[in-house]
Amino acid sequence: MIVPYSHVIVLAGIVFLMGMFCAVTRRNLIMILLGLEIMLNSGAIAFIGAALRWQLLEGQAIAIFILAIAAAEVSVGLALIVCAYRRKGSVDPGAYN
Amino acid sequence: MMNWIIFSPEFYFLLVSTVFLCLSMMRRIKPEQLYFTALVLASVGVGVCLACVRLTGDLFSGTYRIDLFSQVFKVMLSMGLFLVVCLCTELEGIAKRHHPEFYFLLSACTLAMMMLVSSVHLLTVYVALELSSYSLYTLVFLRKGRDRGVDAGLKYFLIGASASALMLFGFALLYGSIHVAYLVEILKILPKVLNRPVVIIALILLLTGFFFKLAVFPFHFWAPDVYESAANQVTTYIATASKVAAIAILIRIVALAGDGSAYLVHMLVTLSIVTMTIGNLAAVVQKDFKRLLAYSSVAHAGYVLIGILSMSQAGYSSAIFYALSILMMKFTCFLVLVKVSDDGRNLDIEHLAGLHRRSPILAMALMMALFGLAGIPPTIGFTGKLLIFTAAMQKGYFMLVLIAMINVVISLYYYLLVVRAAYLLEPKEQLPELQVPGSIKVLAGLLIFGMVAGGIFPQYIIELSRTAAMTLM
Amino acid sequence: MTSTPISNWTVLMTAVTAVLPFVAFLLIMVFTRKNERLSAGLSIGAVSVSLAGALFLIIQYRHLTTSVQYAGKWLVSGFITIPVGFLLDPLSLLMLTIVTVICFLVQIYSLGYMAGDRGFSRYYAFMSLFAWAMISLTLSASLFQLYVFWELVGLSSYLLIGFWYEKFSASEAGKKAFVMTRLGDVAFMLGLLLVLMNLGNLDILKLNSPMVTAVMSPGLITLSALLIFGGVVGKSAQFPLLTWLPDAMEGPTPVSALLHSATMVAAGVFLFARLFPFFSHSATAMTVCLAVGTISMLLSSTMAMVSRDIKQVWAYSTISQLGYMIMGLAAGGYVAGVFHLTTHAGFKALLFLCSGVFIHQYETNDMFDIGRKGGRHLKTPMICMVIAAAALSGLPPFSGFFSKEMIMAQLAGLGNPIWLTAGLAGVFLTAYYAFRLIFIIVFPKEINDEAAQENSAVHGHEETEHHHDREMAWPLVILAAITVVLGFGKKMLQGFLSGRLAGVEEMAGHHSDWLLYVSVSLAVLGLVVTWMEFGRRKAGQIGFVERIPALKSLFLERWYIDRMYRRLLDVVIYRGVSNICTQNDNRVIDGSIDAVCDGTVKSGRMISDLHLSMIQYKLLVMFVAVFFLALYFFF
Amino acid sequence: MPIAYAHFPYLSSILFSCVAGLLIILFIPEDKKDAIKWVSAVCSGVTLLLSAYLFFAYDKTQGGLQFVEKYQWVPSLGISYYNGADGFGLPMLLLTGIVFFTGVLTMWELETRVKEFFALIFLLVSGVFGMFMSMDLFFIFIWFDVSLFPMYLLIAVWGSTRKEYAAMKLTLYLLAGSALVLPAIIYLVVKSGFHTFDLVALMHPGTFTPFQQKFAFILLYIGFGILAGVWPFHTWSPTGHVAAPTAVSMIHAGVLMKIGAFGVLRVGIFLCPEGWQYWAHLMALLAVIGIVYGVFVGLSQTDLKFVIGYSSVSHMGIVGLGLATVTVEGLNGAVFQMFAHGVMTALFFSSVGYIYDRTHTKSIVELGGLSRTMPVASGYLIVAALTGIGVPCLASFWAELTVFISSFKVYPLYGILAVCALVVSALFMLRVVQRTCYGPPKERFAHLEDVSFKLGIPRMILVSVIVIFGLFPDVMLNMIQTASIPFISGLP
Repeated sequence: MIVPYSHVIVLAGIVFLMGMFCAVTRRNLIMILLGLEIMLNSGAIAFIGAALRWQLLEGQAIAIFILAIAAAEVSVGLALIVCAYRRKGSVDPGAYN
Repeated sequence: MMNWIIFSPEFYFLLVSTVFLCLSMMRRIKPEQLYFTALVLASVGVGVCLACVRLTGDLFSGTYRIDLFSQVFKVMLSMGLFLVVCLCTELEGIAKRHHPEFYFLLSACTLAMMMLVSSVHLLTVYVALELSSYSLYTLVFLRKGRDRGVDAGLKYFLIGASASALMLFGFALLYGSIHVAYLVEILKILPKVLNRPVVIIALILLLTGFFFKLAVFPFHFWAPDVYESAANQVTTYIATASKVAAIAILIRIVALAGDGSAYLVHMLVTLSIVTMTIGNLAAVVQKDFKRLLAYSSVAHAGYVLIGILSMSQAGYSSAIFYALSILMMKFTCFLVLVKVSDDGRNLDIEHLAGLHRRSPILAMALMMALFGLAGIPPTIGFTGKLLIFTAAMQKGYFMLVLIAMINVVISLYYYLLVVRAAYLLEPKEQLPELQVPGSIKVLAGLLIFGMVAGGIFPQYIIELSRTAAMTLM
Repeated sequence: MTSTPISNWTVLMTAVTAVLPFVAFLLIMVFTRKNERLSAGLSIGAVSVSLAGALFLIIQYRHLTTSVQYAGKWLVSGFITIPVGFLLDPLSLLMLTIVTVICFLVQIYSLGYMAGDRGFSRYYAFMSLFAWAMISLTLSASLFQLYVFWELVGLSSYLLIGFWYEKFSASEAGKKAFVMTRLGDVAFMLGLLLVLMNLGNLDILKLNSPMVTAVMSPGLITLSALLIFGGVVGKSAQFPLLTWLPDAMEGPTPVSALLHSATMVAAGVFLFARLFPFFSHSATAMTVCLAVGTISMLLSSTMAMVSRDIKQVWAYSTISQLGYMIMGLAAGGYVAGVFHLTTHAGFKALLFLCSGVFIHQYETNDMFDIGRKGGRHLKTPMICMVIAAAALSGLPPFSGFFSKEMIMAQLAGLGNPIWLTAGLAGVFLTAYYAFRLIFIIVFPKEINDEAAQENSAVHGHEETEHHHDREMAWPLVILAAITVVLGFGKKMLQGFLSGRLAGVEEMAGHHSDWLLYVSVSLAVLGLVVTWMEFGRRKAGQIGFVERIPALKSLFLERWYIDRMYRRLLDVVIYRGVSNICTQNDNRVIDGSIDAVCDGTVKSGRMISDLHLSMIQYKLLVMFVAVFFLALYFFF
Repeated sequence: MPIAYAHFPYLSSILFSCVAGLLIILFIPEDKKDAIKWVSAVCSGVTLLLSAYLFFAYDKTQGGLQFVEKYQWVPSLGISYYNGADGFGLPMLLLTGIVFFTGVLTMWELETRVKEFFALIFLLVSGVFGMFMSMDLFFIFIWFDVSLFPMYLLIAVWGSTRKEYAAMKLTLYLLAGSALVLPAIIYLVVKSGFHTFDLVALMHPGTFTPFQQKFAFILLYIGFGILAGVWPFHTWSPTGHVAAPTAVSMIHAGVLMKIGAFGVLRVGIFLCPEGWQYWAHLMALLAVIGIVYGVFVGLSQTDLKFVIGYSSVSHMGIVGLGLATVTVEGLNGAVFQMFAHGVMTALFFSSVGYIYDRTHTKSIVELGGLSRTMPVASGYLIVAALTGIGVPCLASFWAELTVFISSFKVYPLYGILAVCALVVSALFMLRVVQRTCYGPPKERFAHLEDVSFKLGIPRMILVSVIVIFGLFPDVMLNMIQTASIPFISGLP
């Protein structure tokens, strides 16, 4: 393993926190969704790192699944947001209380 | 060589969802026909699940396990679906053109939950969980008029997605630190490494996904809005079947920790206390019946957590028992709710006024269910609480039980407010007698009987849940 | 002093004597409330059987030297055994006879007095209840039993005082009587408990036996004796619980005659006499009793000097005579006290019954009114009343003279002359107030006399014929006869009583020569003073006390004792403790409960409002919570 | 696995007749009110007869638990359906029978929502009966709660003054009590290590350490004590009494409060004798405060039912004092007082209920002179008041006397205070009687009719019970002694 596992984890963690930060601070539904996607992807990175660490393919497989699921999630989420935008004309989360 | 017979419940529901998917593509299908189809299919589904209850086996390279535990929950889930479908005679909360989609999503969600309770691998857990969640997001969104459905759906989605992201990261950390993804193997390794920070952080993160499902603080924020804004039948489904599945998977996951560590227990105790206290306190001031039930669900999540955090066979079996009792009691409440608000609108507690005259049997069912939720004997709710508290007491968590009992007293207050509305208040204008079909009356009678019988003769259910919990250990 | 078992025949007789009135009570209450004649018949029948039984018993045991006891168990609860039984000894037999005789006479008298009253049946039922309780009280073998009937006697007193319940003052008086005697009873009960704890038994014979001193320390004996004496104070209306008795005169006059002069109030003295040997173990207790008796005697005599209400005067006089009895007993004169009790029962009942005739006739209690309306024309009651008043004043040869003289002799035997002085002063006062009343009625003021005389001569005579039935007349005559005769039975009675307590009596007697003259002359002095002020033709009918306003109001207001109680009750009990407790209940206990509930609801509202915040805050809370949960692990 | 029994299941029959009454009533149409009332009367009469039969059929020479019925119920948890009657339970069963029957008869004139009313009453009473006969902790708790929650509706629907507030307060208060009881019961069951809810098995000495006993006892004492009106947890009781309809007040004050005291006895004292002894002084203190406090607060009340409510607090204090003495006499007196007070308050409430129904007021300021217009009704009231004062030859006198004697022995100061409260109690009871029954008759009440014979039956029963047990207290005390003497002598 060229890159130590701990580095991967740190990376994943940083990405995760960035996603989290994005989801919490950006007052835009799309950006929140994006933040969540980033969080998911950090999970995928961590899985890949783990797979590398243990030399198991399981983690890789999970990462692929995660990509698929993230895609599904984005589609559902975007559909919801579009729907919501149509009705209220806003993507500001404050409008949806 | 896989034994596909044992997969038949899932197959069946896959079939059912396919049927509805096809139906949704057809035009001009009458809602009555749809309802009838759904009813038949759902009742057959209960039969299939019952038939498969004693089956055991592994599927998909051992990532999927059929055992008594999962099968018991599948029976509950299919029953939940069936009961919810029973309520769909007037599906006023959802636009007519969306009815087929509604049934499709419902059956798909049930399928996902069945898979969830059978999952024994991190991946399958994740996939099943996401599948069920997405169906539910969409179901919430289907509310006619979309006034509220959109808001609540968005919240549900955003919170759910964040929780699943947290969970996924937790999975990854766990996998990264102990290199196994099969729950069985995790069960072997995890108790030994419970004192490692990474493992603990991983556990906390991965539990969030299930806490979200069960609406445990602080992942419960969706519950009031979603309950309030979703169509009545959808709320029923979320409050019953989805809760059952959440309890099941939470038991599976927590059981991984073996006897647990002090820290884990502390965390769960804290969450449990905060959850039930917040749920009960917030419920006290609610005007909307569904919102009240949402907070009461939150509180019940806290109670269930007591059983689970006992981390003993008695604890898990009590949680299983409690899942069943929640299913029955919550469903009874929603049965009344759906029948009283026959035009699909939301129901304020005051709208229950005069129910005891408009439909005595529904009023009585409501009262029994509420007393059951409050844990008053001789209802199944009491027996469930007794089992949970006994399990916790065996571990010596006296204060926890005491706090839970105080919470029960608080909860009694708002349940009594509902009872008061049904039995004491008189409606402002004279309301006609409720037209309750005979079948619903029978159903209500059966539920009353079931709740009382479950409270007085719990022997069989207790045995069953014990055996089911045994398979986890 | 061993008790001998009694033959079954006697047991049966005693039981019948005691229980029959109760049966009558139940029958009247349950069945014959509507039928007045039957009710009266039942009651009188029962009491006459009791009378016969009492006479039979006293004749059978006239030569009794040892007590006769019969005891069975009524109630057993752990170490507490409450026996039921009879104790027949001279004292109880004597008291039994007094009670039954007067009960019988009063019930006969009531036939006339209560005729036409709406509550006629009820009256007889309560009378029977009283008879049962009183008879059983006298026969009690243990203090427990005595206490039980003691309370029951109080109950019937309450019921009878408040008999005319529509009058507010009557029901108020009943309540007052019950509560004040209860106050004494509580002390009594505590005394009983104290004795029970130490002696393990409340048998009267045990209590009276000398072995008590071996078991109980002197201090304990004094304490328990004083507590028991509390009961006596309450029941016999002694100082400081004396104010209920004058108020009790709100009841029908026969009731006053029976309960509040002759029998029930004498039960206190009876108890004192019952436990005389026990009391005599403690000199301190005896002195306290003596003081209480003396104070009561003097206080009530002064009160009687200014009252205009005929029954009130006799009520005060009852208190003072009971005071005399207690003085006599406390001075060590067992026979003297009991003898005075006996004679007093006769003449006081007579006084009340006579007054009853006047009250019935003229429908007023005011002695001046009675005088004006021509009271002296009712010959029989007037003569009887004079006889009784003479007996009360201690004039020879009436019964009161003998008994009072015995008490004086006893007082003279004490070291301290103050008691004798007080007693003699009492004699003067007694004669004064008794004859004040007589003279006011017999010699009314001239101004109204003519008209009233006309009025009553014409009008009254008819009514006299009508009302003044034989049943009201002949009890008077019988009682008057007893009053005249009884005094001469002194020796006999002395012998009968002191068969048991031979040693106690001998010390008295040698002072009697000079004392006799002093005492009688004081009584006569009182008579003369009264004659000067009220009797003679030019008399202003204003007593010497009434000329001093301060003294007059002091006496009229009963030395302000009543007012003090009233204030005490209002300020301490109602406005003080009761109010504090109620406020505490409402504000503190309920208030805190309500505050908890309100707090719950308020915090619920707050929490519920928190759930309305924007979605991103919720996400933030989620993340932060997870962060803290993780952080918690590292601590 | 049933454990064989050789006799007719009397105890279960009592329960059965309650449940049967409940079910029959549920299936009678709402508008057939007479039929409902007759069914109620018959079923409650059956329970009365059965309980009276058991009371007299009990073999006092043998003592102990009799008429035992035992079935395994949930073997995995150690729950069994275990009924039995002993010297403590039988008086209570008899009391329940009496109060239930007379309560049903008292409500004969009820016209609103008859069906629901009697159904709930039956539910409530089956809980009460069950509580008094059950020997299994699980069932004891179930019955305990079953007898509580119908109160909410009974008061809130059919009640009067501030009924909803009172109903809510009462229900929450009492269930807060049960919130302490349940943890304590579970605690004991778990700590015993026997895995059984069987009370008799758990009573085995040495099962619990002293600490466990002390700990559990105080919870049980407060939990059950709330229901028994222990000061300072009594405020629900007057409010509840005032609001409740007549029969409910009767059953409530007559029987339900006894459940609390009985729970302390049956569960607390039986299982934790050492805890009992440890806390006895506190119990005595609270009881005496209750006795004194109750009469003083009662003194300044103007609502008849408030007065009775506070007198109940005081009288239940006497029960508590008896229990606190840890003596045979104290237990005897306490149980006897429970019985006597039950009958007495039932009589009190039934006569007040009658007066309220006719005059539509409970305020003693407005009432007056009723002895003239309704002599019989006020007669019952007077008898009840006299019983409350503790007049001899009425049942409660003996009970109070026994308690006073034993408490005087153990706690002299408290004994004295309790005895002194008698004076105030007399003052306030007589004040009520005076203001209500005595005084000049009032014009507005002149036309009111007196208690008819039919309506008088329940009151007559109550009066005769009071008088009979007042004249022959030994009948009751002998019964109680069969349980109290062995229990006390078995104490460590």
